[in-house]
Amino acid sequence: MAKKSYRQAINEAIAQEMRRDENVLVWGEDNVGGAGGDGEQDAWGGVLGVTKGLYPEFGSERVLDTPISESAFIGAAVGAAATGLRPVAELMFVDFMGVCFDQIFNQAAKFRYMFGGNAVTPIVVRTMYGGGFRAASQHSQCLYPMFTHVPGLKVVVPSSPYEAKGLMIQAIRDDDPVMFFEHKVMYDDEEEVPDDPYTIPFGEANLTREGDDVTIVAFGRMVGFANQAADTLDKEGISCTVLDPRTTSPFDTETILECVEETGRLVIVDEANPRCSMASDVSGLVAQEAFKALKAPIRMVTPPHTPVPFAPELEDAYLPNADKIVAAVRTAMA
Amino acid sequence: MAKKSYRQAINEAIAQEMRRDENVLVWGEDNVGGAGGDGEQDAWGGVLGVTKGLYPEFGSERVLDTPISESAFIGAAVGAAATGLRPVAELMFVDFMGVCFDQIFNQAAKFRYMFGGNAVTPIVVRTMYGGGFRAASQHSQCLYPMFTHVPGLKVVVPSSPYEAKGLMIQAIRDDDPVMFFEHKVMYDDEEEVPDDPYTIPFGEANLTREGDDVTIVAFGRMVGFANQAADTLDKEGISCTVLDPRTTSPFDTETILECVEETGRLVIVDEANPRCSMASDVSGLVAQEAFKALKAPIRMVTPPHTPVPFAPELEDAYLPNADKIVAAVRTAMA
Amino acid sequence: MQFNRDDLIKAYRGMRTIRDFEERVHEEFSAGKIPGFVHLYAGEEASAVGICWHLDNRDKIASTHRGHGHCIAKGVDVKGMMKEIYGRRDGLCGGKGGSMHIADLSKGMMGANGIVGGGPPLICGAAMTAKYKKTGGVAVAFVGDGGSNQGTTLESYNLANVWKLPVIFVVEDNGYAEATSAKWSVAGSQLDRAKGFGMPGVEVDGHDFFAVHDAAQEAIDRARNGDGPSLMHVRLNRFFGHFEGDAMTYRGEGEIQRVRDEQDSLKIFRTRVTEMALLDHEQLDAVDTEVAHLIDEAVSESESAPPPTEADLQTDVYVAY
Amino acid sequence: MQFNRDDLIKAYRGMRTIRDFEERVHEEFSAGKIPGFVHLYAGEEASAVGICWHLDNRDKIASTHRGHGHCIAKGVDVKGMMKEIYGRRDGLCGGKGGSMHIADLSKGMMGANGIVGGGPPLICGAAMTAKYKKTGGVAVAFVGDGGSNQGTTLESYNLANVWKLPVIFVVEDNGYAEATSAKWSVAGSQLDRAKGFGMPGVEVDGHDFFAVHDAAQEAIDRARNGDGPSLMHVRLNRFFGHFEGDAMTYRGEGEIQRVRDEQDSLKIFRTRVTEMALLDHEQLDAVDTEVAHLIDEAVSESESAPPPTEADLQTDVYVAY
Ligand SMILES: Cc1ncc(C[n+]2csc(CCOP(=O)(O)OP(=O)(O)O)c2C)c(N)n1
Ligand SMILES: Cc1ncc(C[n+]2csc(CCOP(=O)(O)OP(=O)(O)O)c2C)c(N)n1
Ligand SMILES: [Mg+2]
Ligand SMILES: [Mg+2]
Repeated sequence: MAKKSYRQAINEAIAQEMRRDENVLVWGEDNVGGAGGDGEQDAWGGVLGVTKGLYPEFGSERVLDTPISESAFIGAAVGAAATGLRPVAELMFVDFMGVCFDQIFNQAAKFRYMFGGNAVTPIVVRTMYGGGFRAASQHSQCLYPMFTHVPGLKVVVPSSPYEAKGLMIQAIRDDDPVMFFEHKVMYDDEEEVPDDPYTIPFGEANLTREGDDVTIVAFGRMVGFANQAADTLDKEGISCTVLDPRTTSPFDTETILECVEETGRLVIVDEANPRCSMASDVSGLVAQEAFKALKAPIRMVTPPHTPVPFAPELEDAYLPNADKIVAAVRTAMA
Repeated sequence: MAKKSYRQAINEAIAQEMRRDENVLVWGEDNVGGAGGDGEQDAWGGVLGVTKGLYPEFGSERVLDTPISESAFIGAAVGAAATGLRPVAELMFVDFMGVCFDQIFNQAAKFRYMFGGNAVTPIVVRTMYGGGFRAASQHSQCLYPMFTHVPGLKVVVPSSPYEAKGLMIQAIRDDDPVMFFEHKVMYDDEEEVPDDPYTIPFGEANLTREGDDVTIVAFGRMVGFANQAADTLDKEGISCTVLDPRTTSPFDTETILECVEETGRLVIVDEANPRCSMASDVSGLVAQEAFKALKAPIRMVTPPHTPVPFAPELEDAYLPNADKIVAAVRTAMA
Repeated sequence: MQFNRDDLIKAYRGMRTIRDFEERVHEEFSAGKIPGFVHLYAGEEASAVGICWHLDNRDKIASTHRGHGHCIAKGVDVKGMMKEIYGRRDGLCGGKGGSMHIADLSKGMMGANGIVGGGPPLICGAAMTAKYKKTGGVAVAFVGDGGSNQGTTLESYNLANVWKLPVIFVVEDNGYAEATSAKWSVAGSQLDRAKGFGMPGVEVDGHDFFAVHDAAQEAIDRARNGDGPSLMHVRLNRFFGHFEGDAMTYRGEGEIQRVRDEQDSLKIFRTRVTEMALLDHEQLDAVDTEVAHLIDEAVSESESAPPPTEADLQTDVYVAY
Repeated sequence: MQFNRDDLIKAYRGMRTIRDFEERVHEEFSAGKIPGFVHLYAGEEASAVGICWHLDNRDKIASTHRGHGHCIAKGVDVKGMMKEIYGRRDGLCGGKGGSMHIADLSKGMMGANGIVGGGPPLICGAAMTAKYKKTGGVAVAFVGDGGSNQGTTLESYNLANVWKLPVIFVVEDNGYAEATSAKWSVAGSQLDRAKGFGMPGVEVDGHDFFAVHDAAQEAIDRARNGDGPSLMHVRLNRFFGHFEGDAMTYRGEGEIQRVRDEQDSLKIFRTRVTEMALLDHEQLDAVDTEVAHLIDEAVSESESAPPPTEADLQTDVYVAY
């Protein structure tokens, strides 16, 4: 089994699905890169190269650039999905949701319900999220809590290359609209990823580590930090369960509740802003459903209620990291 | 003191602030109603009549209709606010946020931070929310959790005419961007409202009722239901504290924690969808900060994770009401 | 083109069905029998019928909040629509959608839309499906004069042209967006905008079925032939308020009466075909009777149809969750 | 108009400052000293300088992700900018914004913008403030060719016209949006679009300071006189990649070299004013030296300036909370 990057894993998943199903099309700003120009076509393959190579293989009918008009081309993906295609559309940065959110949350998400079950809208919206790139307030947000709030959407937050491939294939085969969150800092992360296609089901959390004392629930890039923190804590004799829910919607409440029943302590690590977030969502779940098992207050590790700052010193202070998780676990144990 | 409706209270607050400060301008779709046509001007005064009468008094320089282009005119309000006006702009239904959210969450909300404290953006966005009008999935949503998630925004959810007037005057005088949520079903609700201008500070919860057994935190229209429920429960010997936080951002965590310390039980009533909501937000707060005081699992009363249905029978089943609150309190007491 | 007698009857029946449907919904709404926000299409019938005349099930349309006419013209079941507007369990959308969300994808009707400007992006996608799958289908986005100012609509003009999609953008200009006059809210002109985005545009009298029909033919043929999108600016009037309950004081003195007298597409059609001796009044009256009966049935069946139950509340959110 | 010698020097200095600033940021970025996403304006100088020439502090501009040139032309402090790009505590935005969010409201510079199409709505608001307060001010929205397809931009065209606002929309068309060719992505034309929304438009060679200056004069006078918005389509080129790190393989063979040789606004300016014997090379060289010194200082001060500290993280979110 070869090592592949998060970028490669996603690219491979899309390519394999495109080979399998001719109804899978890909579009977004510069997803080819160079359309209609005098230079190289496929010059970019997406701003960070995730779709590179799809155009040469699948051609201009299936891999398309778009003008800058997110409402129109994300909406077009929704309309195409409702009429028989399975588009994988790219919202370059999730921060740009503000110019096209309607097509996602009022159209794609609600068709099936509003139309009484008579619509199927199998769109995947790929989007970059997260901090650490020094990309400042409008290119570093997480925002998946907003999408998780919306009934009708599925929300995927893969934490590693292996996860990304399996979840992307599932996303493309899934019949509901899926928001697929790719952490921009993880594109070069590598791990072993099978060459053959495989799916990872939605709504099944991944136990990346089992322990007795504390359950850590972490999302996306935070899963890696949680595991690092668990290593450190292990040396202090604190044994952690680390849970990667993989998808925030659907959400594997069962596994979380089971783990909390066992450990009695909970730390949640969410890179999104703290208010009405997954950190609070998980807290609410546990405070309602596993209250009696709790031995200590729930701890949340999140950024503060501020936009994402530019300066590296500030952004580092802003983001959760392994040290902050370690500190939170110690508090939970105290 | 005269009885005034929620609609009148908001209208009066705006009119009084317009008299006080010539920099307050009002605009939105049909906020005059009839602009440029051959018939009556001020024919509508907003789709449900909230701004009616402002145009005759303040004229076409200060009260404006807009073309249907929410990004442009909400954005114009943001730009006007950043250059010295205090616009009160209307996003007719909050469900339309999807076509203009960028100007709110990436521009207005972030200017001050991104610009290092060198911007002041005193915009008020008035918007209708909530169910009960048989207005179906795209005209009945709450969505305030999404705005609450965003650092830089203030979010106001007034629960009665008195509250609406004082909070609107505060919103207009406030130097930060404010989202002002008006529940469409409450416009005809009446109560005594002082004629003179007054402000209600943000971030100070209102204790509408004090009790010993359970704290009920409720938002907007749900406050009335919570008080009804408390009446019923009183007869059963269950005594409730009912808290109206008034603003979800800033948020009066202190009062909530104090009440929970006293009662040891918490029920949260939120008309918004359940995931990453204010219901989960308050749960998270309490599970982290007042955990030891809790004698029972937290209970949340919210709609299910579905869009808002059209048929009256379904919408009634969907929405929280006094009976559902009573049931949740009983469970919390059991 | 020259219509045969059956065609003429069919066209008239389409318009009459819409008119009667809307007049009846107006009555029932006023009587308190229909809940929610309801926007009536009466007065605009020739547009929907003249355009959808050329469409079959391969072809898709995206509609607006004022969607009943488009649905009927596209062949959506009238009784299923009425039941939906009443919020009944066997309404087209199970009572979950209501007037603003009627859809029938099997008929190529992609939904009314509660969001002004919601349809044009969707229709670009439907057109992409047709183009990619080479179905020969076209896609029609209806927007109002108000919706023609929405960014989503304008972006779609560009995307449809850049991607050379088989789209027809139909701006149904009834002179108002709610209470706002189109003369005031639409800077420039619809046809100049079409040109601005590199596509042909045509203005047409929306009270004249034949004019709409012919203009649509050209636009739709162009799209079907792979020559890309175009725009129709259809001028017409609505007979009722923006939504039910609107007193319409923003309209000029006597405007409604004038419109009803002089710009009633059904009257105009009737006069034309009878003067040309293509049909006689009796034939048209027979259609009126037939349609009146259908609408009566639709209403009485809707009144007695059962509402959804609480068990329906949480179904249809996802295909699988 | 006829420029006096000081004017010519001032124009040249403006363009030279932008050029040097950008070339230096390019170098320092390549050396790993500058973090984040950086988009350089080199090659487009004549546009910013020619337009902002006519503006004072009453007048507002809204910029794009490619904002350095607009800032400098609008009189924003060059050292404060450089420090901001370095993420320093005494940068213009305290290090919180960086290259994509430089703003100086006191100078009427309402911000670079990370969102394509973010600026035009804002500028409508700034224009409304000027109009309502009768300051005599105008408001300029810069967008790229790519940004000219964004719905927010197109909506703003309409709003500015309907409200008769003193706005100038400047489409800086450098032929590319990232890697996408404007020839492909912009259906129709910028001038036809202006007409579509009922406003005058003018196309201008964006490498020619004098041409830009004159066209801007007319548009800005019109706005100041209360005659409403207009659009300038400025054709120009960027010398560097879309952002720092872009290899530009999407550009045609030799394109960059050709552009640098033939369409360098600084060279064109220098040739023009020396051939007309308005200035001599020494005078221009002196400006070069002066500017080089300024940029050197800006960089060395930025390098040694302290970064923000953790205590700064949670300030400046609200005026009061
Ligand atoms: C994004 C959005 N903004 C505003 C509204 C409220 N609204 C519903 S219909 C309407 C007027 C639409 O006018 P037009 O497009 O001319 O269509 P008409 O009603 O005349 O058929 C408005 C403003 C909405 N539904 N969606
Ligand atoms: C809403 C939004 N979509 C996409 C982007 C990503 N993006 C940044 S700059 C750019 C290209 C802009 O092209 P153009 O407007 O021509 O400006 P130029 O870069 O050529 O100056 C894109 C797609 C963005 N920042 N915002
Ligand atoms: Mg209209
Ligand atoms: Mg460009």
